[in-house]
Amino acid sequence: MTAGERATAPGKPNTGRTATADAAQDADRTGGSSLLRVADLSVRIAGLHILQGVSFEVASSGVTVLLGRNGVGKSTTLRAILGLTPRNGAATGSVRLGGEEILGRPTHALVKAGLGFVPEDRCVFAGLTVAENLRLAERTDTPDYDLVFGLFPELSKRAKQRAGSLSGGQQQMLSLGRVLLNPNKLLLIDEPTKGLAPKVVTEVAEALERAAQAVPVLLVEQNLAVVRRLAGDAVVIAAGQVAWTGPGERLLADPALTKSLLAVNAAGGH
Amino acid sequence: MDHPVPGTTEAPSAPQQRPGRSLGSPEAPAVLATDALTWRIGEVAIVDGVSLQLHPGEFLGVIGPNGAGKTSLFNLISGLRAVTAGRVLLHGADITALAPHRRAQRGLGRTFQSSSVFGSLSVRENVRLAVQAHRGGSMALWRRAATYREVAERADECLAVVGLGARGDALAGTLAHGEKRKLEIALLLAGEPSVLLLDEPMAGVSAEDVPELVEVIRDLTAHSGRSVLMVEHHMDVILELADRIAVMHHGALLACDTPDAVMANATVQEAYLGEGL
Amino acid sequence: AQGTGGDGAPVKVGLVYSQSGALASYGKQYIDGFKAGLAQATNGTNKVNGRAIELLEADDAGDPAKAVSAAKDFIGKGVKILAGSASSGVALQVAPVAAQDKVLFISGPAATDGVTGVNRYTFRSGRQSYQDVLAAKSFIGDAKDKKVVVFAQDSAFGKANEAAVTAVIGGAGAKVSAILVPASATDFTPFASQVNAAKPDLLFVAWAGTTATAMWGALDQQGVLGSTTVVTGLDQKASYPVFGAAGEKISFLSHYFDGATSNDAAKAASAKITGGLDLFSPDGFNAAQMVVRAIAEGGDDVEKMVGALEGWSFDGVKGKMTIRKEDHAMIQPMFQVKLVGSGAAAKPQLVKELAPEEVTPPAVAMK
Amino acid sequence: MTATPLTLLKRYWPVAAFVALALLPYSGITIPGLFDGPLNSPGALQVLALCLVFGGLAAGYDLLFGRTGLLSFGHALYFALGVYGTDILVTKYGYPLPLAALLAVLFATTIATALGAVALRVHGIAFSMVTLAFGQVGAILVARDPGGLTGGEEGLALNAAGLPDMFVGVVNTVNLYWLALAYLGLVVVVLHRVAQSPTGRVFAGLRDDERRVGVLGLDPYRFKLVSFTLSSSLAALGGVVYLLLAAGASPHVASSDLTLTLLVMVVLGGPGTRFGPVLGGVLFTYLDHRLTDFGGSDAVDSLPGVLAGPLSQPLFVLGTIFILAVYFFPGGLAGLGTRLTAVRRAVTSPPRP
Amino acid sequence: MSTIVLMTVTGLGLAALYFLVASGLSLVFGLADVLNFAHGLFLSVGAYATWWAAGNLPGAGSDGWGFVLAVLFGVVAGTVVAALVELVMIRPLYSRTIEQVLVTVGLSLAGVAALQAGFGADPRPFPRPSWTQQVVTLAGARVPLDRLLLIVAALVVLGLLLAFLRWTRYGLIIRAGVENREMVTALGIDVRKAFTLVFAIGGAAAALAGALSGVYFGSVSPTSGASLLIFAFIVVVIGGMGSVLGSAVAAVAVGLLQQFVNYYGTSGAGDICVVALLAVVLLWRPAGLAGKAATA
Ligand SMILES: Nc1ncnc2c1ncn2[C@@H]1O[C@H](COP(=O)(O)OP(=O)(O)OP(=O)(O)O)[C@@H](O)[C@H]1O
Ligand SMILES: Nc1ncnc2c1ncn2[C@@H]1O[C@H](COP(=O)(O)OP(=O)(O)OP(=O)(O)O)[C@@H](O)[C@H]1O
Ligand SMILES: [Mg+2]
Ligand SMILES: [Mg+2]
Repeated sequence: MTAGERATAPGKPNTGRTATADAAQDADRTGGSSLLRVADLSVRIAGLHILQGVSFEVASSGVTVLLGRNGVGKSTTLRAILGLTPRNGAATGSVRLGGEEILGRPTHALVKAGLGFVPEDRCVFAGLTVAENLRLAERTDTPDYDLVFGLFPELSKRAKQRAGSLSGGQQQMLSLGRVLLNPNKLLLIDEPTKGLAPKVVTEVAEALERAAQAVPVLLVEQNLAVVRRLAGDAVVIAAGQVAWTGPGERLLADPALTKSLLAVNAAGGH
Repeated sequence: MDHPVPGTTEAPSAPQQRPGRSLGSPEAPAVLATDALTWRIGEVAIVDGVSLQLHPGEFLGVIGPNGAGKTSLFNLISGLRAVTAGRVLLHGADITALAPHRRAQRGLGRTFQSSSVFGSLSVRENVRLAVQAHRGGSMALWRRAATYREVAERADECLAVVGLGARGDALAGTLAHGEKRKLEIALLLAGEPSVLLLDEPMAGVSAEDVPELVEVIRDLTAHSGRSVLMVEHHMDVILELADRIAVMHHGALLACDTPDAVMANATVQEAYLGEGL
Repeated sequence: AQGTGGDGAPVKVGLVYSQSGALASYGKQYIDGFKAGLAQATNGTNKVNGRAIELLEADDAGDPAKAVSAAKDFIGKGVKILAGSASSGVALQVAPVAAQDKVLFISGPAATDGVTGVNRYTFRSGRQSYQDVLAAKSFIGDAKDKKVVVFAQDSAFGKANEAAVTAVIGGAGAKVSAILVPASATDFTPFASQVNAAKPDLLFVAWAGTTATAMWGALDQQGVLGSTTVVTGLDQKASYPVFGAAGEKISFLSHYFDGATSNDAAKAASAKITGGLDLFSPDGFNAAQMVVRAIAEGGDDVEKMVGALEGWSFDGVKGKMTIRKEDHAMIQPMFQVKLVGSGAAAKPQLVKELAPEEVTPPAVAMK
Repeated sequence: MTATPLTLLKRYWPVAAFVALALLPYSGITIPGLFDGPLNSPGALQVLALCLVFGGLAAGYDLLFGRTGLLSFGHALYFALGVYGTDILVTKYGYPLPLAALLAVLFATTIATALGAVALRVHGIAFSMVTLAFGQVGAILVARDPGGLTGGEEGLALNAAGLPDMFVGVVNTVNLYWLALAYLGLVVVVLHRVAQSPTGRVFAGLRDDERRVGVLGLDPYRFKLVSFTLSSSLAALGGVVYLLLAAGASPHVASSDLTLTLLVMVVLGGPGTRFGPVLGGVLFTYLDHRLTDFGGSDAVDSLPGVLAGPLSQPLFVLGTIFILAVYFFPGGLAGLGTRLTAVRRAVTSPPRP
Repeated sequence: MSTIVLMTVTGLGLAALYFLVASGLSLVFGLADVLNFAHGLFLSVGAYATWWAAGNLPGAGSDGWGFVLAVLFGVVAGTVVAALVELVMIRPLYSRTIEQVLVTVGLSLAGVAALQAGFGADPRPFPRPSWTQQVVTLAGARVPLDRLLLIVAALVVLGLLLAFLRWTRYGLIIRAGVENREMVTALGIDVRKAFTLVFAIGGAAAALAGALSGVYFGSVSPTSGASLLIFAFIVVVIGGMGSVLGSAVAAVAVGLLQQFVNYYGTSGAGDICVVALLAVVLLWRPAGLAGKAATA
């Protein structure tokens, strides 16, 4: 099934913009200033065709939100961009960062080149202390501890605590803090509010908002409230393909559309 | 609604065999009960003093944010993890110390959040293995498995129920995601369990297939008075199927009540559904 | 064509010995000795009664199973004489195979007493453990009421030595006890301490393998070597340095070392073997002499070969060799030796030659 | 389906191959280079028989490794129990061979059940290590020659007086060959039937996902123990045949090296496949025997020392072949067939869109 | 009393030797998940290189600084070989753990055979400073100095490894990599370098163990690595794979147990007791004493 068919698939709303594999068309919308272009990205894992030709762009400022139901492949998209497709899988297509093809380059090189990544399940190193976790993430001689500790004072208070014993919210802060230490061209952040108490969700959202003023962000987020607060552009993935792209507000303003695309109640979080 | 589930609009017409909410009463004997069930890793309580009752024929939905401990709760009930404290009771008997297969023999069946089928066996072999497991797990080494007629027939029945009849010869590892989920349900069916634990059966199932799968699950439970504990993030599916809803948060049970009451519960609103912002 | 079939058809001799594996250097000494012996016994013609001797060689890599396969292969190819086997395991397992098919088997350096008298088709061209022990006994003079400790590997080799010591020295009135050490032991201090605790008059050490240096080091460090007479067998040249400083405190018995004798055979062998003779060169040399004798007298008839070898005496590299008729033991001289110099400079020096009669093992019944 | 010759061949080729192997001693073919005598000469038959025995052993080990997913480093122990058990009963106690073999295999099976019951309580690499440790104890005991039973490092030659005449003497090597072939055939048939039996299905399930098997209501432990015991008794039976071929027992058969060798054979052939392990076992054993000749050959000796040295060491060549096999035939020799088919298809038919 | 002191000190010497072999094995297993059967080969390489250097390298010898230089050469050789093995043989099989283990099995077979071809099967006398063969009297026990040398070396290596893991950036990377390799990459770190480094460190530790085992045994032979490897495996598993401190504790337990049982029990019961200890520990704590963690 091609992207074209997908857009007119029965049962799909025709209210929003339909997806298209033609990246250039999208470039107009974002004023031509796209930082990252994903074109026809396909991922197969263990024989499953998980992404089937995904194309979208990330603007060079603000937050671009990647939306979709559980298991459609949002995390897989972020991971494929970063070259983290598992060994029993393969990614094809094109990913360009500032015009340069980056698909297939080793992850560490991409991160060094300025792609900061906050993974879905936080992945703090449980056996290391908070300070050690941060130290490990340093990529420059002048890591911006002021910014990180300013955003998350908790982290400086708990510098000697083992990361494994932090609460989920604190771990999330640490995970964010690790990328914010370094200058980045683009942040890839996967569900930063997952499993967090509402109060912490608010804090994280605020932190993201501030971070996004300096660095563009590609964000995967299920919590529509957070999306509402942050989103510039939105990209919706369904059944392995891009089902909708457009300004986030437009998507959220239309509950029927939201519900049909995301199968989550627009009122709620998850 | 993107994938209208048949019967959404007529929720009260839930099958009669399912006494439903009326059985939520405390005096009815529970088929499955947990008593202050706790699982700790280090100092962290992943499951924290959960006490639940599942009544005969009841469909209990479990919701909660990611990482709330739902899957962990299932792991404790099905015996894949050893509890730190508390008890699990099945049909009134304490099964806390039993091995997973013993619990399964007593009628406890489960699916996994991430599809778990035997990838190197064919679809049919998968189900036959499950049927055979249910039929007492004979240790015969010599007789060809294929000669067990009833096993084969029962396996084909199960496959037909979930609509995989035509895929019997495919290697399970090569199935599409939704098909794997169906196969898992067929595996579950084969065991003829009296209590089902379903961990996000809809995850990864394409929208078009959701109604079909909902029907399969409804069939599973409707005929036999089976009781079900199901984790699901699709609220509409939960609301469609569940008699009661349990809400988990940070390992603890936040609420356990009728769908309406749960949806109206302020704490639940805040912790799970709620507007943090 | 039996017996006198001197029609010029070559005689095949199968040599199964270690070309690779742990005993490769023994194998090399053996084959060099064999070829030198063959040249000497046939006056360089490589022919007996006008028939050429065709050598078939196979590597057993120290593995009896490989040796048996090679032996069967050779027997299948019409070989009537098998020789070789540096390892006792190989000798013990090839011997019955040879007997089953009634071919002559001349075992090589394998020291196990078990080969002696194992069957009427099996001979040996080297010494056996019992002769080592008899040589060791020569160091203590009157054994009466002496306390003798055997320090040996907890293995068939070690146990055979223990049994021989008990029979030979214990039989002469000494009190014999044994400290058996696992061959895999890494640290020998506990065992050296046990020796000290036992306070022996004579310590007989039977050790083979890669850990010898550590074992000697431990005995020396715990003061054993200074406090009692310690006897052991001298191994091949390459092992002289392993004793380190301990070497000069040990009394050695020797099967053979380069320079122990200077008879005709030894001279012939020295001339042929580059690098000089070593521990098992005489065994190969003897084997060749025996092969030539067997063919000369027996032709293709194995029974005649056996008859020709039984009771035969000849001049080998070590001196006068006699094949005892009853059990095919090889009666031969042994040597008392000391090492002078230590480390790489260590050299054996002959102390005394023990006449064959002094070190004659008791006869066993032929099985 | 009509039985064309081709489909018949496809279905019955193992039977045909078996018959061909059984008739082999009646032919006097020589294969220059491979065997330096006719195939029915005792030397060639002996090597072929050893190949067949190890083919069977590797297949039996694969029941554990490739089909149940258990990596044991102590399999040699059960093989050794078969070898030494039979040898001791025949040689030291004068039992008739069939009875000795039966008792030895039963004993090995009992020990396997007991030790398996302990080792299977742990999983993954810990299981491998516990089996390694048990195997090591076996090797230590054999080397230590308890009660003079095992002969220690010298091994224990088999007393031919206790054997039926048909297994004595070089002319009867052909009987040993048939015995080895029968053993291999037995192992293959047993494994084939087991693979198709309900229990075999559970083994495959265990290999894929043990936890899932438990949740289905089957006790993984029990089934793993069955696999372990069955595989071990096949090894013990192989030990009996090996004993007759080698005409004696030597401590090498109890060493962890032997288990590693079996692992190498299985991986070389293709774990979990029907004939891969057999192929691996046959090939490895053949090379192991022939390489000793190769090492001493003039061709090798004439090479410069740097090459000639290592090449004259069979284990060097085998180790190297094995490493290359891991890189270049990840599925083993058995996987090679399907890969070649894929290549052929890709070459002959146009690529699909 | 003097016997107990002697057994304790020599038992600790044995433990030190086991630890030196096991530490590298454990590190490699912890980070790379590779049960390295070729570790014994690294050990032999270190031993043979030291032996060679003492005889052939200008300035090196069997005593004083010459010996230190020879050992240094051995350690460098072991390090280089280990790093090469990682680069050439292990890295192409990245994340195919079973295959990696199989390759090391093949390497251990081929490597020993190659050493045998190069240096012969017979043990070669090892150059060692004469003072290592002296004894010092401690509470009436004649304690050989080489055991003290081993103990000191093991303590130094333990200290260095712990300090390296705890205080250096690469140590941090390795500890983190043991937990979650992929996430380390996602922080912009080339974890493959850390792999090579870990192999190199493992090789260095093994080579040092090889050189010191040469001093201990007084000779080197191609198979000496393999015979120590089995006990090192047992130590690693008892200690908990990946834990350096766990290996140290396990090595002490194994060394002392073996020594005392060998003295007081029947001959050779020590080995069997060690195996029993392994079985008991694993049944009681399947992950070993320390579980999987790179420090403690
Ligand atoms: N390593 C893997 N092996 C097999 N299947 C995988 C693997 N990783 C992901 N998948 C499958 O790919 C699909 C997409 O997964 P992905 O994690 O990208 O979804 P997602 O959109 O991020 O979902 P969620 O909202 O739950 O985070 C899922 O069906 C998942 O099961
Ligand atoms: N073996 C384990 N070790 C450490 N932490 C664990 C382990 N298993 C689960 N956890 C943690 O326990 C928490 C609960 O996990 P669980 O899988 O039960 O959540 P869940 O409610 O099923 O979430 P989801 O909706 O995402 O499936 C998570 O924070 C998880 O990281
Ligand atoms: Mg995701
Ligand atoms: Mg879950």
